[in-house]
Parts: sequence; structure tokens; C-alpha cells
Amino acid sequence: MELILNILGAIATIVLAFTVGMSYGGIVRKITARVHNRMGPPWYQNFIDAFKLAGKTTAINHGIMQHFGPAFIMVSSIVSLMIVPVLNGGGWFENLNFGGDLIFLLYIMVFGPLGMALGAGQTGNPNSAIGITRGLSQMVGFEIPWVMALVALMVQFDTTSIVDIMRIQNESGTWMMFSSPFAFIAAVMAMLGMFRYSPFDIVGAPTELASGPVSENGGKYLLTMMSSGSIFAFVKLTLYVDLFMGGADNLIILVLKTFALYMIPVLYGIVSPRYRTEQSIRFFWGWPTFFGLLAILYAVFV
Amino acid sequence: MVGSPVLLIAIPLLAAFLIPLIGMIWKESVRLIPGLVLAFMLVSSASMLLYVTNNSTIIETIAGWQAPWGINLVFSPLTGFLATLMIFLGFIVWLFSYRFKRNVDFEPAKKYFIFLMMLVAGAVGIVITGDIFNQFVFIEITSISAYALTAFYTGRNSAEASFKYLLMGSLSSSALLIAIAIIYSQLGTLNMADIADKMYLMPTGYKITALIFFFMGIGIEAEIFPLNGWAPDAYTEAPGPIGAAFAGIVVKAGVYAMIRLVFTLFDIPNSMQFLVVIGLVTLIVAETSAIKQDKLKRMLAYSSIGQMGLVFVAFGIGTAEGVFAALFLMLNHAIIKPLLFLSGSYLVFNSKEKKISEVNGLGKHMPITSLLFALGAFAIVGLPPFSGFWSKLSVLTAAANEGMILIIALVLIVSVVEIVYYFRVVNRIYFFEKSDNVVVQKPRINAMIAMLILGSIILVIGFDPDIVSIYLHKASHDLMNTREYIDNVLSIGQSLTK
Amino acid sequence: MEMIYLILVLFLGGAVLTWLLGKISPIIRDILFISSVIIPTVLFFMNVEVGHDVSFQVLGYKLSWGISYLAYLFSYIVLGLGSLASVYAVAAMKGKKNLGFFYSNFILSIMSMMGILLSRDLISFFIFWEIMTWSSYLMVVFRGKDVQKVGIKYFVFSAIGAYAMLMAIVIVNSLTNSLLISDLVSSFGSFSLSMKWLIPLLLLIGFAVKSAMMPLHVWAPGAYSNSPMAFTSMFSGALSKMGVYGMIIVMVSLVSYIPNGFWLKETIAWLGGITAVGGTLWAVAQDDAKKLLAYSSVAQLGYIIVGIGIGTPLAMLSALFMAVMHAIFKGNLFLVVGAIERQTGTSNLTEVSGLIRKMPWTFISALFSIIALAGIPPLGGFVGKWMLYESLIGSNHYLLVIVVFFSSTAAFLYSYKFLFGFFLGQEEKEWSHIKEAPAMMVVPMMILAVATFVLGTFPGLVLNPIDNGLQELGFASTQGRYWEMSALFNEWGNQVMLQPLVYAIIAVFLFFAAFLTIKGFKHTRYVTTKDISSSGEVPKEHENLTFSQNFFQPFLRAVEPFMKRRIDTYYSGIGNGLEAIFDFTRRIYTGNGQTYALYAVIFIVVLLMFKNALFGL
Amino acid sequence: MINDKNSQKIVDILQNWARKHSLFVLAYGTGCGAIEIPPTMTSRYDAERFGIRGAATPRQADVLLITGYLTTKTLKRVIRVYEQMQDPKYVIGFGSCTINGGMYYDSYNTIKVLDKYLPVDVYINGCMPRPESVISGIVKLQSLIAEGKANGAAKYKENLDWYRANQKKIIPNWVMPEYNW
Repeated sequence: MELILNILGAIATIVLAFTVGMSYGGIVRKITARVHNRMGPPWYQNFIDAFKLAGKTTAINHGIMQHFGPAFIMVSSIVSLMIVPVLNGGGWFENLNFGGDLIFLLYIMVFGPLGMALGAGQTGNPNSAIGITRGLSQMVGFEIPWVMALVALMVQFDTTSIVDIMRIQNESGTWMMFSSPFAFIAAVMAMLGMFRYSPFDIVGAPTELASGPVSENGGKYLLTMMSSGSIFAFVKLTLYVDLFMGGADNLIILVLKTFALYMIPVLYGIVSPRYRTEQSIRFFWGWPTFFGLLAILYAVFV
Repeated sequence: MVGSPVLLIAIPLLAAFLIPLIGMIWKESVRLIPGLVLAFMLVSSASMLLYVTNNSTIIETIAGWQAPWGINLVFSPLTGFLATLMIFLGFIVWLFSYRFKRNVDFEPAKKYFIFLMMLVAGAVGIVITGDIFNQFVFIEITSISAYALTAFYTGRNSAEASFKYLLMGSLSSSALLIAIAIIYSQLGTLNMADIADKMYLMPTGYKITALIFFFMGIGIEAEIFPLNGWAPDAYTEAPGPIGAAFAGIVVKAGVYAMIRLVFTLFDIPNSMQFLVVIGLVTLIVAETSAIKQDKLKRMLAYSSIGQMGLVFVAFGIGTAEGVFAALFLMLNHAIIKPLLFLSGSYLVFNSKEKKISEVNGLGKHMPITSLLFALGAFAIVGLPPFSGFWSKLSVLTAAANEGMILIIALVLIVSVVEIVYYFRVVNRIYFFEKSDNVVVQKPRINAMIAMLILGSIILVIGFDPDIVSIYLHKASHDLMNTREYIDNVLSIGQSLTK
Repeated sequence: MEMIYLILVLFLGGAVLTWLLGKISPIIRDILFISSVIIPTVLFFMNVEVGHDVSFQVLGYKLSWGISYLAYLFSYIVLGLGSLASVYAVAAMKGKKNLGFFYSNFILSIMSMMGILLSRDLISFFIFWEIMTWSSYLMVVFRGKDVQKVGIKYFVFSAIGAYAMLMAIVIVNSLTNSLLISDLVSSFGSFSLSMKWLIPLLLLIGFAVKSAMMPLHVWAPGAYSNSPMAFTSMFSGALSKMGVYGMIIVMVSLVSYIPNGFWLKETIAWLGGITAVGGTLWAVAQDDAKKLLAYSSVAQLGYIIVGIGIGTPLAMLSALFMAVMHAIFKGNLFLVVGAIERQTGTSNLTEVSGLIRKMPWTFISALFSIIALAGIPPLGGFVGKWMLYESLIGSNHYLLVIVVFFSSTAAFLYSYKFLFGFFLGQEEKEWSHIKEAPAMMVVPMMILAVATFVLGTFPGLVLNPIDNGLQELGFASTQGRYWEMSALFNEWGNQVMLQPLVYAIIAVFLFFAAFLTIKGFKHTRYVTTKDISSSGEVPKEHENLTFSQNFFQPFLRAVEPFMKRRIDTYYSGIGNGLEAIFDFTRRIYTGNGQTYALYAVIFIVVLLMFKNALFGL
Repeated sequence: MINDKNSQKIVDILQNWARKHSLFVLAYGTGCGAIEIPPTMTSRYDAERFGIRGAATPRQADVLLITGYLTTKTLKRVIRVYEQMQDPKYVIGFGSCTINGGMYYDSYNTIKVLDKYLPVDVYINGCMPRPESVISGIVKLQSLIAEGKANGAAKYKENLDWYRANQKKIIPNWVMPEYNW
């Protein structure tokens, strides 16, 4: 019985994440359009796209890994969703986040890119492989400040559990973004790379690489990747909210907080051109890493 | 116990004179007699060694003249051990050189074996004599036969090498004579035990001067650093087995003479440090020179010099352990280096230049010889489980027990250099392509047996070093215990006079 | 006869017999080879018990053989990987020349590793260590390529390490008058301060060389990539672990007792971290799979060294667990490269591509190993990584954890390069004839792949023997505190329950794999990798569109400043300088008799002049 | 499934509605018409409000927009791209050149009537058509999709032999994978 409830809870979480993530995607398109002084598509455009993709035939494949690649990505996003606490105090959305260990999360989060890389690799499209190498390189770039920020948090509170960090924030009443500002800055700068909006959209790079890793994937593959991306966006935003903004007591607050946070990469991206890969990597090893170092020093000495 | 010490010297000398005579009747005897003689000597010497290990030292007086006045032969655990080793090597060299290259012809073979006999006789004489002038005579016998053997190939280079050896050898003789003269003028005796007994009477200045002249005289034979210029040339130009004999017999005799002086005759404490320093310098210079050689035998010659340096270092440690290690090292070197020379001489058999590059790829064409060379190389650089490891370990342990950490470090660093040049050759043998103009010479059966004997000794000692350690312990005890040596030798004389 | 003797004798006899009788017929040779690895292995696990020592005397040194819990753990690696690799080797090396030589060296190196683990005294440790060195050296030069460069480099570094160790051994002998490791440990506290530093340092140099620690790692890439892959699997998987084994003993039993030994530990840990980063960056830059894996081995050993350097119980657990895991996955990856090299004739990542459909089993085992290597859950590599990070954070090594994390993130780059280069990408006509490797090669690889999975879910299987070993070294029991059969805890009590995670991962994966494939199999058809969207162009058969040159060029451009300086060049500079000096000393021997006579005269004159200084009484 | 009107009416309506509002356009910029695509997509005319989005590869695209004349050389590529697209898929012929050759009516090197080679769902007339016309064409396509009448792909499949024959007349050395979905 408990197991069934757990599974239902998990499904509810997934549906929530999917909905929120997809809506955010549409809203971002809308906002981008407004910034460009356009009308833009409706906010639910992504749902339409998803539904359409589900209805497209998938007549060809390039081998088994092309099937498995998107599945790997889904594993990554859904399992990380299971780990990250959605709300303070759990409830329906308390899935596998017993302790919600950060290091496990870090690793399961990179599972997806690697799986996607395998799927993209088998298609044999050179653009896919180029996109993958760019993506992995960029990941090495932004993981450094991101991990530094996380280490700073772990050090500060002697825990690697997200739930603990949330609890501590609630007990002390201050959000982490104020009590350890440098970690927040480093993490947010890393977030720019994580969301792959301009100027860090070097992986997809539509005009350059013909959408990169997904260039051979249409229909269901694209749908899976899209939904995975939406869920993953939700996971990342929720994680940031949990870590730096004290989590959320109910869904509305969660949506508000995540949305506010989401605007940072989106708005930064709208007005930016694209970096070259090595520029992007060097960007992350510049100021963000410096802030990360500051964060660690701050955590150790303050 | 078979035979007596005097026979060990007399028989080979006699054989040396008889070889040409009998050779006139039956040509093959030129080759066979030395073998028989050496075999007999080996049996005799080995049985005496067994005897002295378990009982007391054998001391034989010549022609009834008693100890301080007459010449006596001392077959102690130390000298017996060295004599046996030399005779064994002489036998191996004979076995190997039976019908080796030009010795196939009658005339050269006659010379070759005459001088080989004289060489063995002289070297054994150096070791077992108890009289310092007698030792000088034996050194001369050994040297002269060595000069002759160096020039055996009668080419331009051989003659040059031989001449260099002669030049240095004559310096050596003069120095020795001066040293002996100083001692005789001061102490009025030539018997080693007697000299050792009376050494405290000698004024320090004379003592040191005599020692220095001895150092020079014997140092030339024992290949210590600035005096060993002759060695690389002689080793290179002499026939392969003679190189083995030099490394295994002549040099060992020189080392013996040196340590007998330092340990027994003279009581100058600093001479030990001198041995260590000169040994280290020899070791380092020789090993570093070896790495840049392009001729195989020359490389082996430098390696041989280096090993002698290490032996001196080990003796210089001055403890029983050090002596044990040094003797062990001498034993191993006397087994391994001949193996390297013998197998090496087949590896570059048909080559004029004897270049290292000419051994390329021979591993496929002469598998056993190559394997034995590799075995020798592995053993001499001290890789376990081969015999060289144990002696190196003994040296290091002895040095460590005396706190000579810097020396350990230096020895080990030099060992790395040694590894480099030996492994370069082994790599060439096995992993390079043979060039077409190298003609492979399959070893003869007798040569193969000789090498296999040496190879199996390496393995046996490697797996069970305790087989030889009892003799080595006895020998080191014998060397360290000067008083016992003096008493042993002199008591015979006294008991006879009474 | 004592079982330990019997095992070693069987190995040795097997080596000799395989060589000699192998000349008669290849079948006898193969059977002898496999049986002389398997039989002692079985005997060992059936009969040898911890704590039963045998001792004997050689040259007055007391030698003692037996097995400890820690060594027992490592013997799993050696014998387990050894048996699998030997089965693999028979198939992989079929038809090569000099196989008797290869096999007997193979057995000898297994014997020597077991000897190291069985040694309870320093001399037999050293003897087996050297046998291991030269037998592996002979393997490195086995293929006859780059012998003078790679082989000599390997041996020189090994010799430097081994002789440093030998120096420590003889000093220990002089200090304690005993060579037993237990005596060294028990009397270490009474040594003088300088000896307390010197002995562990010398021993560590020896072990650091074998475990390829910066800056003594330069031999590793060449040696690993130069030996036959069936052996490299052992080389990287098991042989390098001997360095780890020694290092653990030294760090725990000796360095802990040095006053201020803390700093040595820190240095070692940082060197490990630098090794990890350097190895990873260079691995990313390689185009040859062997070189790539070789550098990757260096990097992975770096993590292990970090763990040992930190030295907390959790760190030790992680180091040992990673040692086991590294043996499994890196051993497996080298086997994979061997299989590919055997089938295609090259191991260059830029030449081969698209083998996934040709060699599916090889791909699966490579995939598992790579996922384990990258440390991605749910495979075993993650457990070690997790423990390492937790121990680093828990012991206040905040910068080191960043360094290690950077290295392990960058490891994804070469991991992907490896998989992509061989298995993914365009299927070229050139490789269309390639078949899957024979079953004898695939089965060992699959066993290792399954092992990575099992250990990812139930790390307790290995953590239990590790715990025994650590308790023997004086740590408190860690079971329940840091780990359960399938759960991990950190210093602060945070936990990772592996089973639910693994089940979740499997469930989600199966669901989406089914979603994507079940209908797909009916309705989709396979199209070749030439059928791709390339601006409407139809690539011709011979047109190779695979992207494999300069694979990570942007990344390498970004890290260029770090990679400009190579330690290698410094070493070769030193080497060249030394050779020049040696060339100078060689000139002392001019070949001129007059010079030599002059030397003699100078010698005696100098001695006579300074005789009082030299021998003054 | 697309024209299976008897059984799955509601699903069809839903799907067609989604398709209508989510058109991923692969603009094949063969001729001068390509210059009209950027204004269509960007701020002034903003085609995205109809759910139109550029697709980078044929695998993801729904609509193939052929902007202008096709030379005999590019025809092969266009056919290839079309065949790589997944069902459902639509073709928009853009400009006069695709209808009757336009100003290239007597060129030796261009094809005149696109419909002989690919099943065109909607033509946009003009030389060149302004973005308004483009949007109008797309809206027309949308309404056709909603009615279920944009069945060019099915037509292509049915009359593959005829299309192939036409195509092979233009392209002498025909090396192309089989089209069988």
C-alpha cells in the first residue's frame, strides 16, 4: 500500500514537474518574444509542441542506443527529481529524498548528458558529436563554481543533505542567498551555463550545428528529450530554491520563487550573443570560480 | 682431502711446461691436459676447502724452511675459497675455449693453454702464498701470462692493448718492489704473518709509504680507479674467455692481495676509509663510463671495474658483515661476469668491431646464449631472485649497519645506471631486428655446457644463498681474525723449531 | 608442505613448464597456462587462512610468509582479475609469436604479486616486488615497440623506486635487527626523528612509482599502452595496486606516528589530486585508446592516493573500494581495447568507429565500465567517489575536493571519447567485416561488467573485507557507521540508500526504454549511419563523416595553459644532461697508454703528498 | 493514421489541432526567396505567434518551405530532405518559380513545376511574396491541416513511382536510399 502511495506520489511529482517545466518553457518563449517586441506564441505552446511530437511517426532509427539515449536522460531527470525535495516538509512530494544527498544528486545529474551523448553518438551525425563535445566541455566549466558553491554550503552546515540545509534555513529564518552570498553568486553564475541559454547555448547552436545532439531525433525522441529538459529545469530551479531561498512551503510560493530565479538566465540570455566553447569555459573559470573560492573561504572563516 | 696446497701451484706450472712437449707426440693433448689438470685441481682444492671449513687451516712449508724464514702456503677458509673459485673458473674457461676460434689450430692452442695454466697457477699462488715476495713473483707470473693472452689475437689493437697492460704492469712491479723493499729494510722479514706480527715496530712514515706503494702496485692489478686504464682495452682485445678469466681470476687475485695488506699486514685504520672512497670513485667512474660504450666487451669491462669498486666499498666497511658481503660479491661477480663475457663473445662472434648494435635481434637465432646473457645481466644488476641480489643486499645491509647511508644511496644510484646499460643490450638482443650482415655463430657444445654451468649456479645461489654462505662466513671470519692467522702461521714454525 | 609454499611453487613451476612444454604444442601450452593460474587461485581461496604464518631463514635474515586481511582483499584483485585476464589472454593472443614467454611472464607477475601480498617481511616483499618489476618490464617490451625508450624509462623509474625501498629496508634492518614488517611497525615509535621521516619517505617513493603518482608517473602511459592488452589489464588493474597496498601500510602504520606527519599526508593527498587532474587532462588529449586509458589509470590512481593521503576511516574505505573498482573497470576497459585491437588491428580512436552493432557485447561491457569509471550511479564507481568526496569534505579539504571534482568531471570527456570513438559514430565500410570477439574474451569482460553493477548496488560485499583489513591496521570497525550492505553514510550521518535508488533508476529506465522501443520495433526500420541529415547530401560509402579528429579541441584550448609544461620534458632534460656528463667521464679513459701511466704517477704522487692527511695517525 | 477518419475522429481532430498550431518549418533557402524568411520570423511579422518555429534538421521538421526556384542540382537535395522528414509532413512552394518556373520559365537549369517532383500542399504566389503572403500561406496550410486535407505525404507515397520517374528524368545519376515509409 505504502509502495503504491509512494509511486503515486512520484507520478504526481513528475506530472507537476512536467507541467511547471513546460509552462516555464512557453512563458520564456513569450517573454523572449516580448523583449523582441513580438507577440510570441501562447504560454502553452510547449504543450502543443509536445502533443504534436507525440503524434509524429517514428519510422527510422539508427540503432539501439538511439532508443536508450533519451531513456537515459529521463532516468537522470526523474531520479534527480525524486531526490530533490519539492516542498518543505515533504508530504506528497517526498519521494526518494531521504537525506537528499547533494553528491549523489551531482552525479545523477550528469548521467543524463552522458546518456544523451550515447544516443546522439550512435546516429552518426557529426553535428551531434560536435554538440556533445561542446556540451561536455562546458559542463566541466560550470561544474567548478557550482561544486564550490555546494561545498561552501556543506561546509557551513556540516551536512550534505538538502533537507537539512532547508531545515537550517527555516530554523534560522534567513535564506542562504543572504547568509552566504558568495556561494549564491557562484551558483547563479554556474546556473547560466546549466540552463544553456545564450550566451551558453553552444550545444544546440541551431544555425551552427543544426541543433547539435538532437539533430537526428524527431518525434518521440524529441518529445522525451523535451520533457526531460522541462523536468530537469524544474529540478534545478527547485534545487536552487531549496538551497538558497529556504525552500517553499506550498506550491505557489515554489512557483514564484523558481520563476524569479528562472528569469536570471533567461533575461541574461535574451540580450546576449553566443560564446565560443573555450570562451565559455574560461568564463566559468574566471569570476564564478573566484566567487566560489570566496564562498568557501567565507564558509570556513565566518 | 685430496692433494696439498703446493700441488695447486706446482701441477699447473708443470703442465704448462709439459704441454708443448707432449703436444709434439699427440696434438690433441694440448687441449686435453689442461682440462684434466684443472679438473684434478678443482677436486683437490674443493676437498681441501671442505676440510678447512670444518677443521683448521692447512699450512704447508716449502722445502722444510719454517715459517718466518721460509716460504709457506696458507690454505685457509679465505684463501681456499678464493683458490677454489679461481680454479673452477679456470676450468670453465678451459671448457669454453676448447676449440674456440683460432685455438683450433695447433700452435695458438699450445700458447693459449700454456698461458692459461700459468695464469691459473699464478693467481692461485697469489692467493695461497704466505710470503710477500713470493706473492710478488706470482703477481709477475700472472701478469706476464695475462699480457701474452691479451695479445693472443696478434692484431694491431691486441698488441696495443697488451702493451698498455705491460706498461702499467711494469709500473705496478716497480711499486711493489719498492714497497717490499721498504718493509724488508724495516722489519727484516718477508713472511706475511711475521710482518703483521711485527708491524707495530715499523715507523709510521715508512708504514704509510709502503702502504701507498702497495696500493699503487696492487691497485693496478685490482683495477682501482685512476690505475685501471689498461683494463678496458685488455678486456676488449683479449679473446672472450680470457676476458672472463681476467674478470674472474686475475682481478680477484689483485683484490685478495689488496685486502690481505689492508686487513692483515697493516694496521692503519684510515686505510679502510680510503678503500671506501677509492671504491666509490671507481664504481661511479666505471659505471658512468660504461653507459656510453658502443662495444660490448668494453662495456662489460667497465662494468667489471665498477663491480670491483663495489667490492672495495664492501671491504672498506670493515666489519665481518662487510667482508662477508664483499666476498659474496666477489663470488657472484666471478660467476656472472664470466657468463656475460662467454655468452657475449658468442653474441659478437663474427663481428670485427664487436659493436653493441650487432647483437640486435639475436635472441631468435641463438636463444640459449641470449637467454644466458640476459640471465647474467639480470643477475649482475642485482635483480632477485638471482644471485647478484643477495650480494648487493649483503653489501647494503653491512653498510647500513655501520650507518653509511650516503654510501648506500650512491651505490643504489649507480645501480640504476648499471640497469640502463645492461637493459639496453638485453633489449637489443630480444626486441630489435637482426641486420642481415651479421653472421650467427652457434655455440659449440662444450661452450654451451660451460655457460649453462655458470647459469645454473646463478639460479641455485639465487634461490638458496645459504648454499655458499657458510663458506663465506668462514672466510670472512678468517680475514677479520688477524691474530689467528698470525698464530696459525707462526706456530707451525715454532712447533717445528722446538 | 605448507600451502603457501605450494601455491608459489605451483605458480613458478607453471611458469617454467608453460614455457618449456609450450614449445611442444600450443594446446598443451594454453592448458598449462590457464591451469597454472586457476589451480593456485583455487587452492589459495580454499586453503590459505589469515593469520597462519610460516617463516624460515635465508642468509641469516628471518623471512616470514602469511596473509593479512588487507592482503587478502588485494588478493581478490590479483587472483580474480588474473584468472579472468588469463582466460582472455589465451583467446586474445592466439597466433602471436613468443607466447610461451608471454604466458610464463604472465604467471610470474601474478606469482610475484601474490608473493608481495604473502610477504610478512621486507626482504621477501622486496624480492617479489623486483620480480614483479622485471616480469612486467618484459611484458612492456614484449611487442618490441619503443623498447629503448618506454621500456628503459619504465625500468629506470621502477628501479629508482625499488632502490629507495631497498635503502629503507636495509636501514630498518640496521635499526631493528629484524626485517619483519610487524617489527618495523612496532618499533617505529622508538626511531630517531630523522629516521622517522627518512624511512617512510623512501618507502613511499617506491610505492609512488608503482602507483604512478605525480611526479613519478611518467613511465606509466608508455608502459601501459605498450604491453599487450591482456596484460595491461593486470598491469593497470592489479599491479599498480601493489603500490597502493604498500602505500596504505606505510601511511597508516608509519606516517601516522611521525610528529607532524600530518604534513606528509597532506602532501601525498595533494600530489594525488594533482595526479588526478594531470592524468585526466592528458587523457582527454589522447587519440590512442591505450594511451587514453593509461593516462586515465594515472588519474584514477590519483583519487586512490588522495584517499590514502587523507587517511580518515571513510577516506581509507573509499581508497580501497576505488582500488577494487578500478581493478574491475579499468581492467575491463583494457580488455575491451584488446578485443577491439585484435578484431580491427588498431586502437586509434580516430580510425575505428561505429562498432556498436558489430561488437555489441564488447560495447555493453565497455559501457558498464565507463559508467563505473565516470562514477555515475548506480554502478560501483559511484560508491568510491561518493565516499571520497564525503571524506574530503568531512576532513576539511575544501580545495582538494574541488580539484578532485574537476578531475572527475573532466573524466566524462575522455569517457565519452572512448565510447564514441570505438563504438558510436559512422559505420564505415572499412569495418563492416568486423565480428564480435570470441566468447573466451567476451565472457571475462561481461563478468567484470556485471561485477561493476553488483558492487554498485551492494558495495557491502567489498566493504566488508575492506573493513576487516582496516581493523587490522588499527581502525575502528566502520560497518554501520559508514556503510551497510547497500547504504552509505558520511561523517555527519547523511546517507545514500542504494537499493531504492537503483530500483528507481532501473524502473524509470525500463519504462522509457519500453516507451521508446516497443512500438518502435514494429514500425521503425534501421537506417545506416550514412542516412543522416546532412543538408540533403547523401554521403557516399567511402565518405567518412565521423567527427573524431581534435575531438575536444575547444576544451583543450581552454586548458592549454595547464598543459604547456610537461614533467616528461624535465626528466628527459635531466636524462640528456646525465648522458652528457657520462660521456665526459668516459673521456677519462683516453685509450692512450701514456695518459694511463700519468694517472698512475699522479695517483702515487698525490697519495704521497697528502699521506699524512689521508692516513695520518 | 492520418486519414483514418472512420475510427479515430476525435483523436484526429485533437492531433490536427496540435499539428496546426505547432509547425516546425525547415526553410530550404534555395533561391532568392530565402531573404523573406527572416522578416517573417522576426519582430515585424512574428510568425512564431502561430506556433511556427524554425527547425534545424529535417528529422524534427513538419513543413518544408521551398523558397524559390530549384536548380536541377538542388532538386536532389530537396528530395532527400523531404524524404528524411517524418510523417506528417507538408510542403509549401514559395514564389512563382515553384509554380511554373517564374522568371526562369525558359531556363535550362531549373525545374519549372515543383509539383511534379514533390507533393506541394500550399503554393504562395508572388515574385517574391512578401512576409504577409508567407503568413497567409501558412495560415492556409493550417486550415488545410485542421480539415485533414493536407495530405501531400500520402499522395507522394501513393504515387511514388510517378514522382520517382519525374525525379529521375532530371537527376541522371540517381543514388539515393530507398523511400519506404
